[in-house]
Amino acid sequence: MAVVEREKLLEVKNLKKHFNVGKNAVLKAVDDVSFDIYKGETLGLVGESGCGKSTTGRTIIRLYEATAGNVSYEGVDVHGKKSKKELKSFNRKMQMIFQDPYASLNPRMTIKDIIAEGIDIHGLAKNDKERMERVYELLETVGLNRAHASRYPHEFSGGQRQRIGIARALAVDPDFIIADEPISALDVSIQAQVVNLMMKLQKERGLTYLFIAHDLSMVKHISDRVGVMYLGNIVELAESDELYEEPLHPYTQALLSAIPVPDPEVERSRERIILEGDIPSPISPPSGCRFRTRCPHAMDVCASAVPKWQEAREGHWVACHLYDNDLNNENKQ
Amino acid sequence: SGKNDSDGKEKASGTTDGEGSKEKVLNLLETSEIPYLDNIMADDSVSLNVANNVYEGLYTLDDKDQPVPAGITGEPEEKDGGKTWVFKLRDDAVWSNGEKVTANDYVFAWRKAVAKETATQYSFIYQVAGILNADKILNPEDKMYNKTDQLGVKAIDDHTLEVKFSGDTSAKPYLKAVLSFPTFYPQNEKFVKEQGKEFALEADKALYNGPYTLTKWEHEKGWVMKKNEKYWDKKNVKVDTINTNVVKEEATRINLFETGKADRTSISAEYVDQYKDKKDIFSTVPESTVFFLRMNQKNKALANENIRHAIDMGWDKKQLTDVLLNNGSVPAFFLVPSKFVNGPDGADFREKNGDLNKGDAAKAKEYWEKGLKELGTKKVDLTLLNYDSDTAQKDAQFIKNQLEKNLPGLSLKIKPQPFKQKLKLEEKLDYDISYAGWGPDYPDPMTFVDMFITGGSHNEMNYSNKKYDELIKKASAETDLQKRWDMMQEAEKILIEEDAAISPMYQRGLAFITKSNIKNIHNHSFGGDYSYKNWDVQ
Amino acid sequence: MVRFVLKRMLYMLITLFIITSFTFFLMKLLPGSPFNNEEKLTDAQKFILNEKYGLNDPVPVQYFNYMGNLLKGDMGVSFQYDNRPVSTMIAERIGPSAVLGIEATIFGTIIGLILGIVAALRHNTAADYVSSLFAVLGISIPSFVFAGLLQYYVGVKLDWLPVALWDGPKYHVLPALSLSVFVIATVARFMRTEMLEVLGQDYITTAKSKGLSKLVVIYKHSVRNALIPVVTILGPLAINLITGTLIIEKIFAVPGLGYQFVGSITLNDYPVIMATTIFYSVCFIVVILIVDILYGIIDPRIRVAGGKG
Amino acid sequence: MKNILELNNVNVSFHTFAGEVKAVRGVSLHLEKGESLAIVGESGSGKSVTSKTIMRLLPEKTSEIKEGEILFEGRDLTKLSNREMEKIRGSEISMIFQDPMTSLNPTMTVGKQIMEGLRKHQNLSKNEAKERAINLLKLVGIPNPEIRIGEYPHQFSGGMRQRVVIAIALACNPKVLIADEPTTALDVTIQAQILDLMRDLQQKTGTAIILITHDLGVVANLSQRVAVMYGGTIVETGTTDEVFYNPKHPYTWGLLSSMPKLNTNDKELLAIPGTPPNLLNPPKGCPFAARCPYAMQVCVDHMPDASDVTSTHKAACWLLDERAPKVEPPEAALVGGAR
Amino acid sequence: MSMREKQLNNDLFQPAVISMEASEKITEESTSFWQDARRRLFENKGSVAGLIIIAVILLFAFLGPVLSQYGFDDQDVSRANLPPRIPVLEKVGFLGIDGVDIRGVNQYEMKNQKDNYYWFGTDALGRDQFVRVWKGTQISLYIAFLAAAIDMVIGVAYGAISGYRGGRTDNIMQRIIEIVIGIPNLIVIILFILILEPGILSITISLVITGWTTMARIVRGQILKLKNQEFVMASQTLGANSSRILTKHMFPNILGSIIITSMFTIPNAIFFEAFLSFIGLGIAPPTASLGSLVNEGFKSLQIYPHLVLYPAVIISLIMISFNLLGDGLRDALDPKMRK
Ligand SMILES: Nc1ncnc2c1ncn2[C@@H]1O[C@H](COP(=O)(O)OP(=O)(O)OP(=O)(O)O)[C@@H](O)[C@H]1O
Ligand SMILES: Nc1ncnc2c1ncn2[C@@H]1O[C@H](COP(=O)(O)OP(=O)(O)OP(=O)(O)O)[C@@H](O)[C@H]1O
Ligand SMILES: [Mg+2]
Ligand SMILES: [Mg+2]
Repeated sequence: MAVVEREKLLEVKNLKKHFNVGKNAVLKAVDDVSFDIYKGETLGLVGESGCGKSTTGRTIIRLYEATAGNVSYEGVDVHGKKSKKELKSFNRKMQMIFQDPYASLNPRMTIKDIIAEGIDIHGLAKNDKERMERVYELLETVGLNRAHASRYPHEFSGGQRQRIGIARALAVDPDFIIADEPISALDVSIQAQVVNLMMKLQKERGLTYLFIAHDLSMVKHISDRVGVMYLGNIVELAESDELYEEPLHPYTQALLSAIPVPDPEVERSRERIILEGDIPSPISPPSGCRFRTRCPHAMDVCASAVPKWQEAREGHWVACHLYDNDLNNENKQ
Repeated sequence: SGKNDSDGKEKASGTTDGEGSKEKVLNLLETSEIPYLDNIMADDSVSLNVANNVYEGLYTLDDKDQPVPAGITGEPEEKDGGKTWVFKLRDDAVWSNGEKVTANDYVFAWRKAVAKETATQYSFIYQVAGILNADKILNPEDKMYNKTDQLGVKAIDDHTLEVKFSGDTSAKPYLKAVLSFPTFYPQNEKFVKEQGKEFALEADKALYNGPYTLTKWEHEKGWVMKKNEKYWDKKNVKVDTINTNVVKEEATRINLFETGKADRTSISAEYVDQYKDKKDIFSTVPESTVFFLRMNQKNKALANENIRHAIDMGWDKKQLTDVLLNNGSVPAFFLVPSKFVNGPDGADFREKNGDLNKGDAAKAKEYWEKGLKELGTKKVDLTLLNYDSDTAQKDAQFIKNQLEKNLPGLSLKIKPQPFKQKLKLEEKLDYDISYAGWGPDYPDPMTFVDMFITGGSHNEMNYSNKKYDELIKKASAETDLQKRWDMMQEAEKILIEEDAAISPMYQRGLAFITKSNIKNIHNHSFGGDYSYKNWDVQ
Repeated sequence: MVRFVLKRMLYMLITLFIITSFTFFLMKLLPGSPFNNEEKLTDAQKFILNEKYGLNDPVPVQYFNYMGNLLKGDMGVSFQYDNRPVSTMIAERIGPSAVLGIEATIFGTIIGLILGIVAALRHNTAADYVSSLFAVLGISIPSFVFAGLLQYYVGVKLDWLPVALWDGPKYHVLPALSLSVFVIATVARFMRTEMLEVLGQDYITTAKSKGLSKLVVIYKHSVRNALIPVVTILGPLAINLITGTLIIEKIFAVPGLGYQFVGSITLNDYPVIMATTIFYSVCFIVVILIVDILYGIIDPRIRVAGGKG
Repeated sequence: MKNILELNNVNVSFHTFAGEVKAVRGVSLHLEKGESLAIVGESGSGKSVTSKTIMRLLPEKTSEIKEGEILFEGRDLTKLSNREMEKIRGSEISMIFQDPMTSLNPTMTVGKQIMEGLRKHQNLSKNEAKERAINLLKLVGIPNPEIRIGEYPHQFSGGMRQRVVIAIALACNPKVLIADEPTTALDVTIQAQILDLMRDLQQKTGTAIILITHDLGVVANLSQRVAVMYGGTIVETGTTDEVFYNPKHPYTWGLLSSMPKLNTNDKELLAIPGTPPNLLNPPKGCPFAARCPYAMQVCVDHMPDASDVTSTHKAACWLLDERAPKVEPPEAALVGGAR
Repeated sequence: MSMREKQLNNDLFQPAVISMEASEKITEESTSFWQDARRRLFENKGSVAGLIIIAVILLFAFLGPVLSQYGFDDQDVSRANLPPRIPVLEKVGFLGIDGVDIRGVNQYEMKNQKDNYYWFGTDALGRDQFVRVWKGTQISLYIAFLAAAIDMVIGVAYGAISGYRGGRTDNIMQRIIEIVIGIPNLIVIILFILILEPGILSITISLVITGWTTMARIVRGQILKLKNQEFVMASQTLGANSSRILTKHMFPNILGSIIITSMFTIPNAIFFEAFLSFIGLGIAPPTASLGSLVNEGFKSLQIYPHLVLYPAVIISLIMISFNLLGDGLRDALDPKMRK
């Protein structure tokens, strides 16, 4: 793949986020994660429920303090000390769409107030009229109509709510949006609406997305590059086509093989990699490679050494002993 | 034994025909637990009443409140011109453990009463009685402080007790009555020392020598007294068992009476209407307690005599007693209550002095306007410091309303305070008018009139009248009883009629409902309230 | 679990220490001396009395003396009731208060739960309204009125039960009943809300889908889960009842702690005030601990989060 | 009679403050012994209500079965008393609920929750029930069932909880199993395990399954027949192949088109524009008319009847009327390489 | 083909554009959350009933004393303890307001008051109970409102800070609450009343000083719950500061609980004041509150039941209506209840 030197927008380095849960128990929700996001691209992040996707997103946007590591946005450390003003401008540049369309809208606020919140906070409208104009405009942008403005969240369908969330994020004209499973709670036809909308906005406004989901087919559809997470780690990161065509990590392979295809014939004849066992607890993850307890290719070394995060092919990063240059040299050739 | 006692409680009151013998049972109520079973410590009506019935001293009061010999065989022999009295103790008086009551028991008890470690509030009664050196022993400033062996009391032998007084006993017509006070009762030295700190904390931790013994005492709940089988005069004790329960709520007491669980209870105005027509059970008893309004002369308006007169006259005392109190209380135009003590001439104190400063609203207004003029003002704002009880509140409201109506320009604010706080405010003279009361410590007008001498510990109203002070001082030392009596009467006149230093409110009466089969009830006007010895159940 | 409890104990001791100290100094601010009665005492008498009880010392010295004695387990003697040790006084009084409190709590809780459950199950029907009305009345009628009416009608007029006094089980009925009214009302209201919440949960549908009968679904699945918030309010409520309630004890002449405490405050009986406060606080803190442990028993999720030790 | 369960013209309404919500309107379905039927459709189209109606688990006071019959082995479930219904629930027909996190009682051990149904319906002793529960847990693939049986739901992961829910549903070998979005909350690898498990069970015990899901992939994987619901009605039903390869209803087309295809690289997905009908005031005609690109005047006022495409394939659309213009399904709705 | 279909006109089978908005009602003019809440409140029967009762009681509380010819402190012991007597209604015997006391004596005749009417009777000082009851109502309501208001300020602020700050602050603040609960409030109250001169204000303040803990704990719990809600996070990502989050997001969502909690504060306040009169620390006479009237009248329950009856009934009415109103308010604040 031709490497065009693209401009890095966001750089995540060795990010860790641990939660203290109960006595002396630490839940390592995100444990040493590094990746970059380039301007104008969509980076997909997949992985099963509870593997730390949302935590990663929330730590990036400063909702959580990072336990270790750093995140820099346009070269500026996100977690560093900031004046109120800097914080505000940062908040305008980076926005988030939340996972749960039901929980992410205040049930006691009307839609117009929800959408206008960013406008109010940043003083983007001079007067009430201008404010409402902006709200209507945003509503129309996300495919709702102005009649909806004075309704309450519960009066909307999930897809509509998710669009309200998008409108809210767009209200401050951000450059970068973290979309945390914006479609998981929706049914297929509505998922399509939302994804279309996001892609349209990206085209029009040059937005950059971190798109978190566990639905692999949808992620492939929207993302330029995709990262796969497992139990707090990123295990594989590549261009989406590359990843889907040639997954390297056994977990990615298993994931891809398990995606049900909406085609009865294909389904009938399909071979799946069934993973044995359950996801271990992030409070006491397995030693070495965290996936080894379920991995069909587990080796002795997997229990003792943490696999290195390395570029197995150009632009295709993976953390797995199978591709460890030092261990199996022939793989390199 | 506990079992019998609780059986006794279940029994209906009155007489029950047991096998052959009749048991007479009384069921009484009290409003509080016994704070002290130790007669020396007793300083409240419940303790004093119990002490009066389970212990016995030199004298006891009969049902005319006259002191009669009890622990002694007759009147004492007077020596030293009345400064020394020698008592012969009866030799059939025994403690409930069988030991005899000896003169030494008195000496021990009396010394204990004035000892610093004991610190009983009633130690002052030894000063009232004028026992030799009592005042010095009790004075922390004196050299003799706490030297209890210097007290003027001595055991000549087991049955002879010698008591020395500091002054002439003939100036103290009330002396024998004072000696009937529980603070003067004997205590068995050996037993007391044996029990140590535990003494008198439980029914079985005390020795009794009175007509009754305390057989069961459940704190805060009640107690049982049984006829003392070792009592020298037990043939005159009629009631066998007296059960007393502690019930603080009046409605409950009445409900207990109604259901036959109690034989007698006091009732307040609200209930008097309900019972006053039932002659066989309803009764009222006048007490020797007088209530009055203190007027603090530190207040500019109250320093004015006319204003004080006006306030005293400006309200209808009769309505207060008849409608509000409604319990046998009588309007007071005096300080020394009626039917309290008779003078040397045999006449009641009130007979001569009568009602003082009695007037009507019109006269009050006259005084008031005169006073206002003198003060050069049209308006007087005063507060009335009050008890926090419901009845006192009602009384205060009544007085407020009357005074404000009859004395134009007066505004009276009622300020009820918790008891301790009220006392403190009075002590600090931080009030205008306060609702106060006084009951006698001993059967003599002096217990009332010496309250208001200049600087007296009870004169918490900045009142001072030289003539008054003079009269009291002279009366205290006067051995001519008639003169003494006249001086006290004059003093009272000065206090009320001339100076209107206080505004007497009423002499308290108590209303009772009592089962009709209970006889010979008598309220003592001081000391323990009752001598159950005389009571009978038919 | 053990570590959790131990740690809580430590916290408790600190809390207790602060409460004790606070109360000590507050109490010293109460007006008047313990000995001042209508009988005015002379200065000499006051001095002697204060000397006897160590009240002539400066307050900080008194404080250290008190705390020192407390550590030795000596809570002093009452000023009001001769030299009676305060610890025995409390030990004697707590019996009736506790018995009544426990009876009232148990009875009130049972009836309250039933009312609450019925109201929730029959949501928006007559049964619901009747039970809610009862609950509101329970909160809105002063307990002394209720107690007085019970005493008069059941005790005097009908003569079914003893009017007052404390002499055996049948003497408990009326006071316990009067005390329980508030419990019933509170529990019923909370239970109703919680039950409505729980009945809307998915696992109730799951339980129904197993074919369990309505009754089983209610008592096995709903009640227990609705109980947590009820337990929270019930803890302090029970403590209030168990440590004695002035009004009911007064009306029914029950020799309990509530009246004694109020009395000790109005009479400035310092040692009794202190001892009762300490006793009350200990009860309170222990109950909070018990409630926390109960949470764990009722809800295993909390058990894990609370104490992994 | 081959049909173990048959719904005829079932109408269900909710009485709310706002008025009557006509959630299910004239649904007819049938389920044969041992077959598996998938119900798909938009959120809010009445799938869950239909399944709860069969179980008679709708809220008693606010819901009402207005019309229709539900025949289970010939007995009309709508006419049974609560008592009789309790006997059927859990033993003859059982149900798996959507959300494994909330459908287990957090304060009861997993074992007890499984045993409850067993003890009620099969009169097992405690020990027998426990043994059976352990077996069930083993069956649904939970390791160390002897220990896990005494644990509480929060000690299980989402996937395991869902398996527990399945174990509960299977406990009494029901004749019909209704699974309402059993895998929505799970990740694909676990979803795959559970689908395998269900298929296994079906083959072993001959249980008939009604599977409700959004995921057409899951449908393709597990079910023999499909019913497509929209706006409270069934708009199309047929065998899985028929519906996937020869869909007849524009809504089905929409559904199939909006799936992203792994093997194509279209930049825009084909979403169905607009919002579903308001069931408070459902349209007189075809509920999909307002969003249908092929709508005709007739669709507005007249509800289309279900017309047979084949003996097993029905669709309710005026386009199937001979008078209607012939319309081909859009390219994107064509699944796989079929046709 | 069915009859119905045959009757359909061929014209109907022409493609048509169907407006998407057809099924959507265009909503009313834009309203704010608070306007909506108010409207919902007035639509709720219970809360309207509650409001009306409160309004009537308030009206009487302020008009009652004016209506009567007597002042609340006009004493005349010659007319003491008269039972109630109301013109016209006195003819209706069973109502018991004919001036005849419970012993069957017409006290008005007895006491030469034949021409007078005391609607609620008179008390021991001959004061008109009607006026006193309504005056007392004023005071009780004032105490209730004041207590609720202060509780809302202190309790809510404390709970909100504790919950929102979390961590150590929370830990310390919670310990302080434990201590406050541990210190006997009677001591605190007595001290307060002594420091501040007895009166309504000192009663209220001392009451609240010790009584805010429940509110604080409830609010804290709610805030903790809300803090991690996604809508709060969303607001944070938009750059909202704490005060905005607290006022705009948290407050409207916890208002319901606050109201329900104050439904307990209000009776507590009223009864606490009554309890204070019970131990003699209540309001200074001749002023009376409902609580002190009940307390006083209670003693003569057996002879003069009217003295306790009326104030007790009014207290109960106030409580019931506050509860109705509270429930209504809670519902009104929940937009989901919207019609
Ligand atoms: N505030 C928190 N405190 C403690 N643990 C948390 C917290 N937030 C998340 N976790 C834990 O961190 C882990 C990762 O959670 P996260 O929400 O990031 O997962 P996810 O990949 O987004 O999952 P999903 O697909 O379900 O959204 C989980 O085990 C979760 O329980
Ligand atoms: N208890 C209820 N009261 C009122 N309306 C209800 C109730 N339950 C469901 N509905 C309504 O009935 C309709 C169908 O709901 P249902 O739950 O069956 O949808 P669904 O197809 O299962 O959707 P999803 O895929 O989101 O689960 C919806 O419009 C819903 O709002
Ligand atoms: Mg997430
Ligand atoms: Mg559903």
